[in-house]
Amino acid sequence: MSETELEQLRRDMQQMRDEAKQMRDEAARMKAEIAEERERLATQLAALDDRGGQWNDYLEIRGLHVQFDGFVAVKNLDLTVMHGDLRFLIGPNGAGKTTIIDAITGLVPATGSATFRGEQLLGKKPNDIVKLGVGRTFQTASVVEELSVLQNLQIAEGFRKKGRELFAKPTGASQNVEYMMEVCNLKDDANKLAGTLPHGKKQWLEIGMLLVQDAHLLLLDEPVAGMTPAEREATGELLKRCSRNRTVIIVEHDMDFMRQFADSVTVLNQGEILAEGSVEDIQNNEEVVRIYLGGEQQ
Amino acid sequence: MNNLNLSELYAKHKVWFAVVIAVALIFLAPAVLSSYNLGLLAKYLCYAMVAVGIGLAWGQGGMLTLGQGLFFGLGAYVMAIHMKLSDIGAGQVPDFMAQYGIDQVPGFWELFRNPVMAVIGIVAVPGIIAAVLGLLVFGRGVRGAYFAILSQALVAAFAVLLIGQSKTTGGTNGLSDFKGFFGYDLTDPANKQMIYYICAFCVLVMMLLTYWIRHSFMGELVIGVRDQENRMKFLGYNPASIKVFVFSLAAMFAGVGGAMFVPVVGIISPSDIGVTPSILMLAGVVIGGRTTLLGPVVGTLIVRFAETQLSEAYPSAWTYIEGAMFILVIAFVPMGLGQFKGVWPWLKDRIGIGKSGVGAGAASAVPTSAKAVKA
Amino acid sequence: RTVADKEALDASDTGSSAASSCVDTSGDSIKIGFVNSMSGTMAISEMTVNKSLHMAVDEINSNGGVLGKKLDVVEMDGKSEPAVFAEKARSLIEKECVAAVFGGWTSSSRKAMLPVFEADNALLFYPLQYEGMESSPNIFYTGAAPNQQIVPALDYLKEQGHKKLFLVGSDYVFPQTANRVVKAYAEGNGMEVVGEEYTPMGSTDFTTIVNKLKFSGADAVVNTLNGDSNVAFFKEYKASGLTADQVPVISMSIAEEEVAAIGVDNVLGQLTAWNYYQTLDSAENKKFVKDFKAKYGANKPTSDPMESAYTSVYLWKGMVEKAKSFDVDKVKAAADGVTFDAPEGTVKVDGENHHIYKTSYIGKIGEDSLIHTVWQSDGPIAPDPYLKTYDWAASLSASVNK
Amino acid sequence: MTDANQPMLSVQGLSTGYGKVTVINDISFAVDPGQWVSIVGNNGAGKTTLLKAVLGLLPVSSGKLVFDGNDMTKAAPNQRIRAGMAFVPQGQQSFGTMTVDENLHVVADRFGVESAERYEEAVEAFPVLKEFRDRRAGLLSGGQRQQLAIARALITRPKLMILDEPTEGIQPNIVADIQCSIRSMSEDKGIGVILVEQKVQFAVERADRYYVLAAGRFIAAGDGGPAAVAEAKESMRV
Amino acid sequence: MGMIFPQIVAGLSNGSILLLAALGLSLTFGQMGVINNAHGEFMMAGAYTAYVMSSIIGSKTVALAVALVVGFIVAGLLGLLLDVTLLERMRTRPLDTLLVTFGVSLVLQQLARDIFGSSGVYAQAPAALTQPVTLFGYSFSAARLFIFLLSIVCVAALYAVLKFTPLGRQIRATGENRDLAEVSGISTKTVDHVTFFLGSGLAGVAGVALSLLNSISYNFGTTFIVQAFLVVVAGGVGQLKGAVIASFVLGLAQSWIELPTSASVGQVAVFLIVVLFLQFRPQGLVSIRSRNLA
Ligand SMILES: Nc1ncnc2c1ncn2[C@@H]1O[C@H](COP(=O)(O)OP(=O)(O)OP(=O)(O)O)[C@@H](O)[C@H]1O
Ligand SMILES: Nc1ncnc2c1ncn2[C@@H]1O[C@H](COP(=O)(O)OP(=O)(O)OP(=O)(O)O)[C@@H](O)[C@H]1O
Ligand SMILES: [Mg+2]
Ligand SMILES: [Mg+2]
Repeated sequence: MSETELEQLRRDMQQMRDEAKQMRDEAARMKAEIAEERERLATQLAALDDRGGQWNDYLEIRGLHVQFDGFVAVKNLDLTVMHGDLRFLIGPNGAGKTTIIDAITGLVPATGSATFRGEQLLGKKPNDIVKLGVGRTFQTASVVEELSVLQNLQIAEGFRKKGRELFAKPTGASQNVEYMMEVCNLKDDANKLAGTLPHGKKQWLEIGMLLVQDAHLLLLDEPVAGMTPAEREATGELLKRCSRNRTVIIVEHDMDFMRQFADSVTVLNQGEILAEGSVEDIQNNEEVVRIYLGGEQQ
Repeated sequence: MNNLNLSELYAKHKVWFAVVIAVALIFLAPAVLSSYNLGLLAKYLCYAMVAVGIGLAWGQGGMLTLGQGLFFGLGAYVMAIHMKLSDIGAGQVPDFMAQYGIDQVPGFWELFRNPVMAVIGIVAVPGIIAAVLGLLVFGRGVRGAYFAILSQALVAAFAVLLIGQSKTTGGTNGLSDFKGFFGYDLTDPANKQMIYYICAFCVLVMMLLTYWIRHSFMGELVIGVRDQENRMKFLGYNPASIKVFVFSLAAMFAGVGGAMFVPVVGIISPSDIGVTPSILMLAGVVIGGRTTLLGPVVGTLIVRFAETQLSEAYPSAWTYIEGAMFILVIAFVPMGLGQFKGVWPWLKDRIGIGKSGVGAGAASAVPTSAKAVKA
Repeated sequence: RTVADKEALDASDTGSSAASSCVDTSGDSIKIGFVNSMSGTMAISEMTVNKSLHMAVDEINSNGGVLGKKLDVVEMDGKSEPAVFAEKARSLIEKECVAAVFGGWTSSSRKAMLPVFEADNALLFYPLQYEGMESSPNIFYTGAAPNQQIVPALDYLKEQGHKKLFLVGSDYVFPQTANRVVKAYAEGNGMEVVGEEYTPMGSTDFTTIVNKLKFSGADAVVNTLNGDSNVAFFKEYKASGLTADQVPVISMSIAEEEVAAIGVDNVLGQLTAWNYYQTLDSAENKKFVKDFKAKYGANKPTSDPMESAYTSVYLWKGMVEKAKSFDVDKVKAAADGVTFDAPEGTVKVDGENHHIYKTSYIGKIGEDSLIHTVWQSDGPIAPDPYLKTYDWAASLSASVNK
Repeated sequence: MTDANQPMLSVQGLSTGYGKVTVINDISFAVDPGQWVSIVGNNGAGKTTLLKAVLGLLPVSSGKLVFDGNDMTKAAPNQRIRAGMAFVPQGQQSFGTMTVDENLHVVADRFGVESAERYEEAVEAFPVLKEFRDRRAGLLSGGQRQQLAIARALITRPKLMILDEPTEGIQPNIVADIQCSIRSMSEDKGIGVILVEQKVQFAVERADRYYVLAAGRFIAAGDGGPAAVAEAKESMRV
Repeated sequence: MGMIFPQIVAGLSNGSILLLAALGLSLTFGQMGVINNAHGEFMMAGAYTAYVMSSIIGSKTVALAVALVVGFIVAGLLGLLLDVTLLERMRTRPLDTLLVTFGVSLVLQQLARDIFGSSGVYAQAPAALTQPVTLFGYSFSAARLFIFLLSIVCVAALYAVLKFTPLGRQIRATGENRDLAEVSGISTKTVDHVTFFLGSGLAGVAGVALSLLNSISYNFGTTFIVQAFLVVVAGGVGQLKGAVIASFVLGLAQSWIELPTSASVGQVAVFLIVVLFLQFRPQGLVSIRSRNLA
C-alpha cells in the first residue's frame, strides 16, 4: 500500500471519527432536550385544573347492535365507562372497535341504546351529538387541510358560537387554544396549513381539536399511531390527565402504551366483548392472548 | 423586474386597490363616459354582482354553482314585473298578458306592484328559494360535481318553465318596454346615471360584505366545510346550514344583479338566464381568480368589456376566444389573475432566471435548492 | 354639469326636430344600420336576411342611392340575445347615428328593441311575419300580420273540408298567439281544435305528441314548430304511419331554407303558408331570384323573410323620397300609401298601423325541395294586426284594446 | 443485465420535496437482493417522502436511482413496479369500491397464465382475505385492509419489496407474523426489502441494515440485529 | 285506453336515448371524475360523421354501419386529444374539468359551424329505418327500435369490459386511486387515455344513432347533455346499473307526465324528480358505501 493511500485512509478515518463524535454530541443534546420537554409538559399537566363532573357523567351502552347488509359488526353490546376512567378498547382487526365509536357518534346507524349524561346518543345527528359533549378523533387524521393549525383549533373550539359571534373577526388564539397548542407541541406550527403537517403532527392536532372542544366523553381511534415513543408518552400523560374529570375511551393496538396508561381494558372480538378488567386481568386471559396478544413482542 | 414590484404592491395594498376601483367607479366613470358607455358599464356591474356571489360560493365555499342564472332571473323578473305594473294604472293588465286575453294580474305578481314589496322581493325571493334548495340539497350531503350538475339542471328547468308560462312571464319575449323606474322616467339621462350609481353602490356593498365574511370566523367555517365537510359535523357544526347561508347570500347578490339588469338593459328574457348564460357568468370569476375578493369583479368587467369590443369586430372569433379563455385559464392558471402574484416567480423559475423572492415565505426555513415540482 | 346638458352638446346640429337624433345628412352618403344575429342559435336564419338586405342596398347604391346619397351600412351582431339586440340598436342610433335600422327576427328581439326606438325616436324595419297585436310608431312591419298568414291558411283548410285541427308548436310567443287565433277562428267557423301541444325550443322528442295526434282523430295539423324541432317532428310523424294525404300538416315557419335542412323526403307534400315563394311566377321575382343566386350561389334558395327584408329597404327608400328628407318624423308622415313592386307582388304601406298590404300564398312542398303555390288570396290583404275586422276575433282584439 | 458488482437498488444523492420545500436532501443508499434494509425516523422525518421518490411518485430534484442495472430516475412508478419493485403504502390503502378478489386480480392479471397460482398464494398467506373475498375492500377494517395491501404486493413476486409502516393499526400477534414473513421474504426468496418504520424494535431487530432518517438526512446507519435496536433508538431520540 | 302501450314504448325509447347519451359520461365521469361538458359535442362529431358517410356512401345501410365505427373512432380520438392535451394535467382537480370542457364545447360548436355551416343538415337513414314497423297493431319508428337495441348492446359490452376484463379492473382501480394503481403496476396514464377514448367513442356512437331521429347542427349535443348528466347523477356515479335504471325510469316518467300535461312540464318534472330523488339517495340510485370520511 502506498504512502499516499495510507495517508488517504488515515484522513478518512479521522473524518469518520469526527462525524461519529458529532453524532454523539447531537444525540446528547437531543437527550437533554427531551428531558427538558418532559419537565415542561409535567408542569403544564399539573396546571390542568380539575373540573368536576356531573353525577351522570358516564357512558352507558346497552344492547348496541350494528349490522351492515346482514353482516353483524357489533352484537348486542353492553358497556359502561365511568367518569374518570381511561378505558382501552382493544381487539383483533375487524373486531368492531371503530364501529362502536362510529355508532356512538352518529356515523353509522345502530340499534340499542347509548346514553351519555342521561342523553340518548343513537339516532342523533353527529353535530348534535358533539353538542352533548361527545368528541372523537379519526383513525386516519382528518383535519381541515386548507386552514392553519390555529384556525383548526379555533373551529374546534367555536362550535357553540351563535349569531353575531360567527361574524366577528377571530381574535388571535384564545387562552384555551394557546394552552392546547403548547400542550400538543404545535406552537411553532400555529400558522402552518394543517395539510402540510407530517402524519404524526396531524394526529396531535386531532387530539388538540378534541381537547379544545371541551368534550366530556373522548373517543380516540388509534391516537398514537404514527407517533414516536416520546410523543406516545406525552400523549398518554396528557390523556391520563384529562381522564381524571372526563370519560375517555381509547382504541389502540400499541400494547406498551396500553400497559402504561390504561385504567381498565375491554377486549372485543367479532363484535362481542371477550374480556373486561384491569391490564393484568387481560394479559392473563388465555383467550385474549391466543387471539390477540400472541407471543407478545416489543 | 418591474412586474415583481407591481405584484408585491398588489399583495400589500389590496385594500388600496379596492379603494381606487371604488373611486374610479363612482367619480371617474360617470364623468368621462358617454351615456351609452355608462349604460354598458352598468350592465357589466350587474354581472359583477353575480360574480361576487359566485366568488363567495365557489371560491370560498367550494360550491361550483352553474345555476346563478336562476337567481339572476328571479331578481330580474320581480323587478321587471314591478316596473311593468307601475307603468300601468291599477286594475289594468300589462300588454304581454293582455295578448293572451288575461284580464287579471295573478296574485303573486300583484304583490310586487308595491315598490317596497318589490325591493324586498328582489332580495328575498332568490334568497328564500336558494335556502330551500340548499336545505334540500346540502342537507343530504350533495356536493361537488353533483351539486354543479343539479344547479345546472335547475336553471335549465327554470328557463323551460319561464318559457312555458308565457301568459304570466312573457315567454321567450321576456319583459320589456319599461317606462319608469320607481317613478323616475327611464328615458331621462340623469336617471340613467342614477341607475348606474345604484349599480356601483351595490357592487361595492357586496364586496364589503364579502370581505367581512371572509375575514370573520364564518370565513374559516366556510373553508372548513369546503375542505372537510364531514369532519365539520364531528366538530359540532351543521355543514348544511353554513353552506345554505353562503349559497343564499350568493343568490341574493345574483338577484340584485338581475334586478338592476332590467332598468339598465331594458329587457329580461329567458335567453339571459339559461344554461349557457349561467356558465358564462362564471367566466369573469375564472379569469379574475375565484379565491380572491377583487378577482371576480375585475375579471367580470374585463371579460364583458372584451366581449363587447371583440364580438363587434369578430363575431365568430369571439366564441373561440371565449372558449379558449376557459380552457387556457382553468388548465394553466387555475387561480386566474389572482394567481398573478405567483405567475411571475413561477415563470422565472421555469425559464431559470434569477432567484425568486415571492412566495418562498413558507420555505425560507428549508434550503431552496429544489425546483418547483408542482406548478 | 348635468348629463342632460352634455347630451344636448353631443346632439349634432342637424336642426332636426328629434330630440336626440344625430344623423349626419351633410355628406354624400347616409348611414343605415343592420342588426342581425351573426352568432348564436338564430344566426342560421338571420344571416339569410342579412344577405338580402345587403343585396337591396347594393342595388340601390348602384342606381344612384337615396335622395342622391349612397347608403353606408353599419352592421351589428345581435348574438341571438334580445338584450344584445337592444344594446346594439342603441349603439346604432346613438353612437353610429344611422338614419334607419333594419333587422331583428324573433319577436323577443323586436320587443327588446322597441323601447329603444321609441325613446330615441328612430326607425326600425322588421322583416318577419309575427303574432301581431302590436303597432309602434317607430317600427315598420314588413312581414305578415296574423291575418295575412294564419287566417288565409285556415281559410284554405276550411275550403278543403278539414274540420278537426291539431295544433303543435314550439313553446314561445308566436305559436301561442297564433294558436289563439286558430282557436278563435275554429270556433267561429265550425271547426274543432282536438289538441294543442307545445314543446320546449330545441326539443327533439315527439313520440308522445305524435301519439296524442294519432289518437286525437285530427284531420289536419297546424304546425308552428321552430327550426330543428321540425326534423324530429316530421320523422316521428312519418314513422307513426301518418301521411300528408290523410292528415296534412300546414306549417307557418318552414320556408325553402328549412326544407333542405329537414330533408325533403320527410316533408314531401306538406303545406306551408307564406307571402312569398321562390317559385312565384312574376318578373320581379325572377330577377330577384336570379340576382340573389348570382350574388350568393346557385344553391341558395330565397324565402319569405329574405324577400320581406329586401322589400323593406325599398319601402324606406320610397318613404324618404316621398318625404324628401331623412328626418324620422317626416318619413313617418310620408309613409302612408308608399308602394313597391316587390317579388311577392305589389305591396303598400298602411300609414296607420305601419304594416303592409300583402298577398297570401298556400304552398305545397315538392320533390325539388321548393314550395309550389296551390292557393292564393284575391290580391293583397289589408294588414290588421289586431284582427279588428273579423267577427270571430272579437274576443282577441278586445283584450288588447286598452 | 444485472452486474454482479452492482447492488440491486442504488440511490445516489437523491433530493426531493413538495413544491419549493425540500424534504429529502442528498440521500444515498443501496439494497442487495435478499437484503432487508430498514429506515427508521420520527414522524415528519421524510420517510414516506423518500419512498415516494424511490417509487417515482414524486419527481426528484437531483440524484440518481439505479434499479437492476437500469437508470430509473425518471421512470414512471408503474415501470418501476414492472421492473420488480413492490410497494405497500402507508395508510391501509386499497381500491375501496372493488372487492377483495378484484383488488388482488388487478395486480395478478398482469401475469397471464400464472395469475391464478399467484392469487392462491396470496390468499393462503392471509386467511381473512379468503373469508371476505367478495366484500368491498372499502368496508374492511383498517387492519384487514393492511393485510390486503401486503398481499397485493406479494402477488408480484417482487425483487424489491418496499413497505411504509406496514404494522400501523395491526393487531399485535399479526405484527409478529409480519416481521417473520418479511424475514422469510428476504431470506428464503431473496427479495430485497426496504422497510420504513417508527417502531424501531420491529424494524431493526431482524433487519440486515438500518438507517436513521431525520430532517431529510441520514443521521445514523448500521447493521441490524437485536443489538442494534438500542443504538438506533438512541440516535432517534426526539 | 289505447295509448298505454304506445306510451310505454315511447318511454322505453326515450330511456334508451338517454342511456346512450349518458353511457360514455357514466364512464368518464364515474371512473375518471371528469365532468365532460364537451360530451355533447363528441356526439355532434358522431352525428356529423353519419352525415358525411351518408353523403359519400351509396348504400345507406353500409353508410350507417361504417358511420357507427368511424363515429366511434372520430369521437374517441377527439376525446383522446382532449385528455392528452388538457385533462391529463388536471387529474387532481376534477371539478375544474367541467369548465375547461365547457370551453372546449364552445370551440367545437363554433368549429362545426365554420366547417358545416350553421344550418342543420340531416343524414339519410337506411330505408328500412325510415319506415314504420308495426307491433301489435301499432306503428312505431324503426329507427327508435334500432336505437333501443343499440343501447342495450352498448351497455352490455361496456358492462362486460368493466366487470370481467383486466382492462376493466384497471380502469376501475385507476379511477379510484391513481397513485395506488400506479404502484400496483398499472400505467394510469395509458389507462386514463383508454378510458377517455372509450367514453368519448361511445358519445360518437350515440351521435350516429341519434342522427337517425334529429337534424344535425352545431348545437346537436346541447339538447342531451343536461339530461345525460342527470341520468349519471341519479343513477349513481360510475354505476352502469344505476344509469340503466335511471334512464328508463326518467324516460318513462317523462312520457307519462307529458301525456296529460305538456312537454315543458315533462321536462321540468324530470329535473325535479331527480332533485327530490337525491333527497332519499344522495349518492344516487346505486351507490357504493365507503367508510372514508371524505
Ligand atoms: N360499512 C360497512 N359495511 C360492511 N361491513 C363493515 C362496514 N363497516 C365495517 N364493516 C365490517 O365490520 C367489521 C368491524 O370493523 P371495524 O372497523 O369496527 O374494526 P376495528 O375493530 O376498528 O378494526 P381495526 O383494528 O382493524 O381498525 C369489519 O369486519 C368490517 O369489515
Ligand atoms: N403534500 C405535501 N405538501 C407539502 N409538504 C408535505 C407534504 N407531504 C408531506 N410534507 C412534509 O414533508 C415532511 C416529511 O413528511 P413524510 O410524510 O415524508 O414524513 P414521514 O417520515 O413519513 O412521517 P410519518 O412517520 O408521520 O409518516 C413533513 O414535514 C411534511 O410536513
Ligand atoms: Mg379501527
Ligand atoms: Mg410516513
